[in-house]
Amino acid sequence: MTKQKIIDKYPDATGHFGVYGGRYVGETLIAALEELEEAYAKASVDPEFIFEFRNMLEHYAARPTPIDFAERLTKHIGGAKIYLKREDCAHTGAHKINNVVGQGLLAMRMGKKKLIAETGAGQHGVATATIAARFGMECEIFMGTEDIERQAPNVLRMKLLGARVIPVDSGTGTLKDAMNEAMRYWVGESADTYYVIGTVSGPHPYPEMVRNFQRIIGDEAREQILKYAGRLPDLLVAAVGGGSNAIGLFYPFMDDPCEMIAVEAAGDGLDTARHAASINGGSPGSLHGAMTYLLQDDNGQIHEAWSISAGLDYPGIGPEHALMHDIGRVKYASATDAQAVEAFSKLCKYEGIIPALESAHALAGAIEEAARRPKDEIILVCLSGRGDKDLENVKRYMDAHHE
Amino acid sequence: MTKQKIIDKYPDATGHFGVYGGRYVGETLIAALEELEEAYAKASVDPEFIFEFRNMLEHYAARPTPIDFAERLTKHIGGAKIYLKREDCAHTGAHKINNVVGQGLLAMRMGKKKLIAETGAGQHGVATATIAARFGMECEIFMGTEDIERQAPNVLRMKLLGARVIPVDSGTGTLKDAMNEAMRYWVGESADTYYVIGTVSGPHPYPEMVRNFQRIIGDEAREQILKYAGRLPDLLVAAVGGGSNAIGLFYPFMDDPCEMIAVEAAGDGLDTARHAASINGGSPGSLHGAMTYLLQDDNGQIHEAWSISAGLDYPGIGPEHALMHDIGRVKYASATDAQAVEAFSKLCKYEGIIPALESAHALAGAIEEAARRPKDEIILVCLSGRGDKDLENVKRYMDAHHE
Amino acid sequence: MNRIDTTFRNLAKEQKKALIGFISAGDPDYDTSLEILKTACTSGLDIIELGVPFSDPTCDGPVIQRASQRALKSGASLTSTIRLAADLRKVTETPIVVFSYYNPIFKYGLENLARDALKAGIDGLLVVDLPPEEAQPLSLALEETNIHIIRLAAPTTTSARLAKLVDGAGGFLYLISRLGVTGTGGLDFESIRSHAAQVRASCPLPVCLGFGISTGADARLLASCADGIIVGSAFEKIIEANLSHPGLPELVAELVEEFRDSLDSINSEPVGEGGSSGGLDKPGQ
Amino acid sequence: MNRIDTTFRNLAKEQKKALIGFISAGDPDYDTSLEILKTACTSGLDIIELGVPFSDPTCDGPVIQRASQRALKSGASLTSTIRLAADLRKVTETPIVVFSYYNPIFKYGLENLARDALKAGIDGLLVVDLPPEEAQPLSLALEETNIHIIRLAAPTTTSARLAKLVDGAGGFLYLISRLGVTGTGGLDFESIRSHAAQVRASCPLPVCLGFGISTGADARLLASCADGIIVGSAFEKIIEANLSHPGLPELVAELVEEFRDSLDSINSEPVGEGGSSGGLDKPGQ
Ligand SMILES: Cc1ncc(COP(=O)(O)O)c(C=O)c1O
Ligand SMILES: Cc1ncc(COP(=O)(O)O)c(C=O)c1O
Repeated sequence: MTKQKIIDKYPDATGHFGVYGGRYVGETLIAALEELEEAYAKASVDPEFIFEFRNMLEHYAARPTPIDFAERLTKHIGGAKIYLKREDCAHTGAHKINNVVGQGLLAMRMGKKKLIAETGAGQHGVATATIAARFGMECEIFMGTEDIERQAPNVLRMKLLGARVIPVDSGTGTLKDAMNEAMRYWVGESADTYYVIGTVSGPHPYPEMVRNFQRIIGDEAREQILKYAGRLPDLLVAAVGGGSNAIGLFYPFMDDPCEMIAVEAAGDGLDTARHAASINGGSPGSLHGAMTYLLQDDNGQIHEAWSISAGLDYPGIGPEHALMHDIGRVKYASATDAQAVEAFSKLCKYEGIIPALESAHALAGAIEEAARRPKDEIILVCLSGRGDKDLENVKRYMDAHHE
Repeated sequence: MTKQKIIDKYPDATGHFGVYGGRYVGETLIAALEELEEAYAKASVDPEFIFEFRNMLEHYAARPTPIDFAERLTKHIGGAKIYLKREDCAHTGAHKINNVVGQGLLAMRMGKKKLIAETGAGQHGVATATIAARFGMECEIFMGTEDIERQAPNVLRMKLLGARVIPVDSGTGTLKDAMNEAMRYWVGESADTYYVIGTVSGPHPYPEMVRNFQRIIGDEAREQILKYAGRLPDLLVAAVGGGSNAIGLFYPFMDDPCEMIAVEAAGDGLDTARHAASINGGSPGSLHGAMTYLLQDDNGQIHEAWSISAGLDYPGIGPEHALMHDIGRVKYASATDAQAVEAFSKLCKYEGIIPALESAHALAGAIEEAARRPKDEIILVCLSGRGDKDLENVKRYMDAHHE
Repeated sequence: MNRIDTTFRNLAKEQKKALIGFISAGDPDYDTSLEILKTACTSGLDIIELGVPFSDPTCDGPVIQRASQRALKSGASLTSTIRLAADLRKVTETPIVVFSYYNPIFKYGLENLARDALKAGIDGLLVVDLPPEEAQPLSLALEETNIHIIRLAAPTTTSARLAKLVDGAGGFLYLISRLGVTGTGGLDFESIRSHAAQVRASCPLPVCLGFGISTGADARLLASCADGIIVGSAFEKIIEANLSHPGLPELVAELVEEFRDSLDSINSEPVGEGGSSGGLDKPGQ
Repeated sequence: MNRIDTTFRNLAKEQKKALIGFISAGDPDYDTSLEILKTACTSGLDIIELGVPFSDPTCDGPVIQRASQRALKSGASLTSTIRLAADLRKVTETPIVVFSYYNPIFKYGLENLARDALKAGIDGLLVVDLPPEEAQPLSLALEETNIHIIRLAAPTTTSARLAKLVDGAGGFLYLISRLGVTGTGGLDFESIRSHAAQVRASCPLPVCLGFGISTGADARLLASCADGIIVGSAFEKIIEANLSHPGLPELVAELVEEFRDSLDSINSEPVGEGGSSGGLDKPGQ
C-alpha cells in the first residue's frame, strides 16, 4: 500500500486545505489578494528571488540556525533524546524573521512603498519594522492599546526601527482587533501598501506563502539531524499559535515516518475559559480571511484567547493545521501556563538557554513525550524564539505562584 | 624589507605584551594561575578540547555568525562599504559567549565544580551563568549593588539560569569593585572554583587565553569577507572595553595589510571626567593583575569609568591593546555617548538591526571613517552584540536630549 | 416574487431611486432597534439591511464597529436578528436583507438559517466576507428558498470578476463606492459615476451605491448614476449620539426622510426594471 | 644596618618574637594616624607596617578595604604616607615597612620613591601584588638604598617558588597564614604550624605569620612556630569602632600591649638571628 503524499498536495489551486483556508474577505480585498497571489507565484519560481531570499536569510537573519543536543535536559528526564532547532539565534530572536524577509522582498518586487502588520506581543511588529528598515520602506504597525501598555519594550523597538505604531482601541484592544484594523487599513490602501501577515493564517495565499517561507526551518533541521544524529527524528514537536513555526518545521518531514505534535496554549486549562487552544478547545469557523478552527461561542462570536505567552494568544490557527488535525497527520496537544513555565525553567537551568514562552510550550510537550519514550528515540523540538522578552512575565508568574 | 610578524609573537613566555600584561597579583593567586596556565597550555593543543570547543560554538553558540553588507547605511553615508560581523546573532546576544564556552570547557577539564565571574552590566554574568547551567556547574556572579539595581533584567536572567548573584557594596559598588571581590573570593577558593574573566584583561594567562577563544570572530570574518567581497577589508573597526571583541576580530588580520581602529568610550567627552577611554585618556599602571593603560589620578588611584554603554564602562583595557597602541598597529579612536547613540539610531533605521551600545561605538567610528574613504574601500565592523539590553538606556538618553 | 424584486420593479415604474438603510440589529437594544426599524420603514426606506453584530467586523469602520459592540452587549446575535426580522415582518412588507459576516451564519448552520430566515420573512442575505468562490455551501442551502444572495462589487472589481459575482446573486448589486471600510465621507464623485456607469452597463441587476454616503446632498449627487443608494453609518451615528433619547426612532426617521426627499427631488433618468430576471433597460445602452 | 635587621637581631637575643602591626596610613586622618603610630611604637610594636591606601585593594578583606577608603577620603596617598613615615621617624627608631599595591608606587615613579623613602627613613617595602617576576624594576630602583623588599609567601607556595621569592628579598618573609584575603579569623593552627615549620626550614629570613590573627590568644598559639606575628585588621577594627573617640591612639595601644604580653608570655624557642645576611640558626636544623 503506497501512502499518498501530503507534501505539494495542499493547498489546492483556490487556496483550500481540504475544507479549510480559502479567502473569506470583503470584495474590496479580492483584487489585492489576486495581485499578491500572482506576484508570489512568479517570485517563488524566480531564481533571482530565491537567491535574494536565501542570501538575506544567510547574511541578515543568520541562518542556518543550529540544532543542539540538549544533553543535560535529556539526562534529567531520562528518556528519549531531545534536540533543539535553535530559532532563538536568528536575527530578532525568533523564526518570525524568515517570513518577513520573504514578504519584504516580495513587497519590494511588487513596488509597494509601505509595510503594515498587526502585532500582539510585538514580536511580529518588530520583525516587520526590522525588515522595513532594512529595505527602506515605510512601516505602520497596528497594535491594541492594551498591548501597547503591556509590551512597552517592543513598542520602543518598533519606534527605534522607524515604524509608526498605530494604537487600536476597538474591540478588546488586543491582537485580533489589531489584525481587524490592519485589514481595514489595507482595504483602503492596498495600491501602495503591503500587508505582512505574521503567521500561516489569513486569506489565500498567505497560509501557503508563509509556510513556504518558514519551511527553511524544517529543510535545515532535516539535513542537520541526518548529519549529526545519522537518522530522522522519531518525533517533531513545536508550539502552535497561528502555526508558522510548527508548519515550518513539520512541512519538509510530512512524508517521512516521523510523528508530529503541535502544542497549543492551554492557559489556565482547557476546562477553563482562559486558554488559546483553537483545536483542542475550539470549533471550525471563518475569521481573518480563512476557514479554520476558532475559539468562539455558539453564536459565532470570537472569544478572546488567553495564554501567558503573548505569541500564542490568538483565537485561531492556520488552516493547514486544521486539516492536519482532521486527517490525523499531526497530533494537537496542549500545555498550560504552569507547564510552560516549568519547561521554561528547566531549559534555563539545564541548558543555559532562556526560551520564549511560546517555545516553552513545545518544550513542555517534548518533556512529557521524552519521559515515556525509550532512550534511543529522537525528539526534535522547534525552539522558536528566545525568552528575553518574557522575563518580566515569568517573574510575575513565579512570584504569584511562589516558585 | 620584510615586516616582522606580530601574530604569535605576543605574549612572551611570562605573559608580557611588551611591558604590559604580566601577573600583578597577590602571592596566594600564583599557584592558581600556574595551574590555569598549565591546563590551558595542554588543552589548547589537545584535539579533543579543540573539537569540543568548535562543536559547542557551532551547536550552542550558533556559529559561524554571518557577515552582512550594510547596504543602506553605506549608501546613506556615501563612502566606503560597511560590512558587519554579526556577533549579535550568537547565543546570549554577544561575542561574550565564545569566551565562556572556552573557559567553561577548561574549568570542567580542570575538575572545578564552580564558576565565578564579575559583571557590570550583567552581560558577562549572564554568559557565565549560561555556560554554568549548560555544564551543570555551580555559579556565583559578583555584581556591584549599584549595578544590581540598574540592571534588573540581567539579574533576573542569571537567577533563572540558576546562578547566585553576590552583591558587592565595597568601593563604588560597580564593575571594578565586583572584579575586586571576585578576585578576593577566588584567592580563598581556587581549589574547586574557576574564575571566568570576561575580557582580555586580568593576569596571565587570561589575556592570551581569552584572545585565543575570541579569535574565532576574526578567523570566520576573514574567510567570509574573502568569500563574499573577494578581498581583505581595508579597515577593521571594533569597540573596546576590555578589548576582547576587538582583539578577537583583529588578531587573525594582524599581519595583513589592514588598518585597524579600536573605538574607546568617550562618554561625555575626553575633556571631561566622565569617560572610559583608558588609552586616549589614561596612563599605564597595574590593576586586576596586569600592567596596562588605566584611568587613574596622579596618586595611582583608579578612577571610576563612565560610559552610556555599561560594557565599556571599565577603567582599564587589555594589555595587548596597550602594546598595539604603543607600536601603532591599532589606532585607538573614541566615540562619545552622543555619537554612539546617533550610530545606534542609524543602524536601527537603515538596517533594521538594534546594536548593543558597545557596538554602537564601533559603528560611530566606522561611519566617520566611511565618510572620508572612497566607495571601493571595505570597512569590516564588529557588531559585538545586540541592543535589546540597552533600550531603556537609549530611551532615557533620547528623552533627556529631546531627540 | 421576492419583495426586493417587487420593490425595484415598483420604483422603476415610479422612476424613483431605492433608499436602502443599514441598521445594526439590536443596537442599542432589541426593543429600541425594532422601533427604529418600524419607523424607518414608514418614513421612506425601500429596503432594510439588518446588520448581524459580529465581534470582528473587519469590513466596517468605527461607527458600525461600535454599533456592533453595543448590540452584542445587549445580547444580540444572528438568532435575535432573525427574530427581529420576523417581528418587523409582522408590521411591514419592506424587504429585509440580512447583512452579516460569514462566521455567525456558518456557526448557526446554513440549513438552519435557510429555514429560519424563510420563516421570518427575510428576503436577502448579504455576507460581506463571503466571495462567490466560497459561497457554494450557502447557495446550496438557499436553493430551495427564494431568498436572494446579494453581492458586493468593489471599485477594484474587474468586469470579468463582475460576471462571476452576479452569477447566482439576486436582488441588487451592492456597489462599494470607494476603497476602504464602511463609514462616512471620502467620496470621489467623478470616479464613482464613471465606475457605476461601467458596472451598470454589464450588470443584469439593479446597482445600488453604498459606503460613505452620509448626507442628503451625497445621495442626490450619486443617485442619478445608480438604481439606489445605501446609507448605514449615517444612521448609526444618529443612534450613537442619542442612545438614551426617548425619541430615537423619530430622529432616525427624520434622517430617512431627508434622504428620501433628496432622492425624490432629483431629476433622474428612469431606473431600469428591477428583478432577478435581468435584462434591464440602461441609460447609455 | 637596616632597622628591620637590627630589630630581629635584638629580638633574637632577647628570645622574643616580633610584633608587627599594620596600620592604614591616614585613617581616619593624618594627625590621628600619626598619633596612633607613635603610641603603638611606644606600646610594644616591633615593626610598623604602614599601609598605603588604594582604591582597589584586591588582597584585602572588608576591614582594611574600609580603612583604605576612609584614608583616601581624608586625602591620603603614597606621598602623604611617606610624609607620615618621616614624621614618625622623627620620634622613633621603630622600623617602618611601607605596605602598598603596585600601582600607587608605579605611578609615583620608582626612582622618586627610592629617593623619598630613603629620606623619610623607611626601612622596607612590601608590594602585595608584585610577585618577583614583575619586581625587577623596583629592585633596580632600590638597589642603591638599603631599603628591603619584603616578600609574601602563601600556603600554596611551593618550595621551588619560595627560593625565588626570597631571592632579592630582605627583612623578613611575610608568611600568609591562610588562603584568602586579610581579615580576622579562619585560622587552622595545625596546618599553619606545619607549613611554617617547612618554610622556616628553607628560608634564610625571619618568618612572620600574618592574615587572620586577631587576638592575643591567636598570637600566643602561633608565635612558637614563627619569628613574629603580624596583626592588621584587628587594629583597624578598633580604629573603625572608635573613629571619633578622643582616646583612639590609647585604645590601639592597649591592643598592642595585649598582643605584646601574649607574645612575651610564651615559652618559645629562641628566634634565629635576623638580618639580610641570611644563614640563620633555625630550630630543627
Ligand atoms: C517565539 C515565537 N514562537 C512562536 C510564536 C507563535 O507563532 P507561530 O505559531 O506562527 O509560530 C510566536 C509568535 O509571536 C513567537 O514569537
Ligand atoms: C556587546 C558587547 N560588546 C563589547 C563589550 C566590551 O567588551 P570587550 O571590549 O571585551 O569586547 C561588551 C561587554 O560587556 C559587550 O557586551
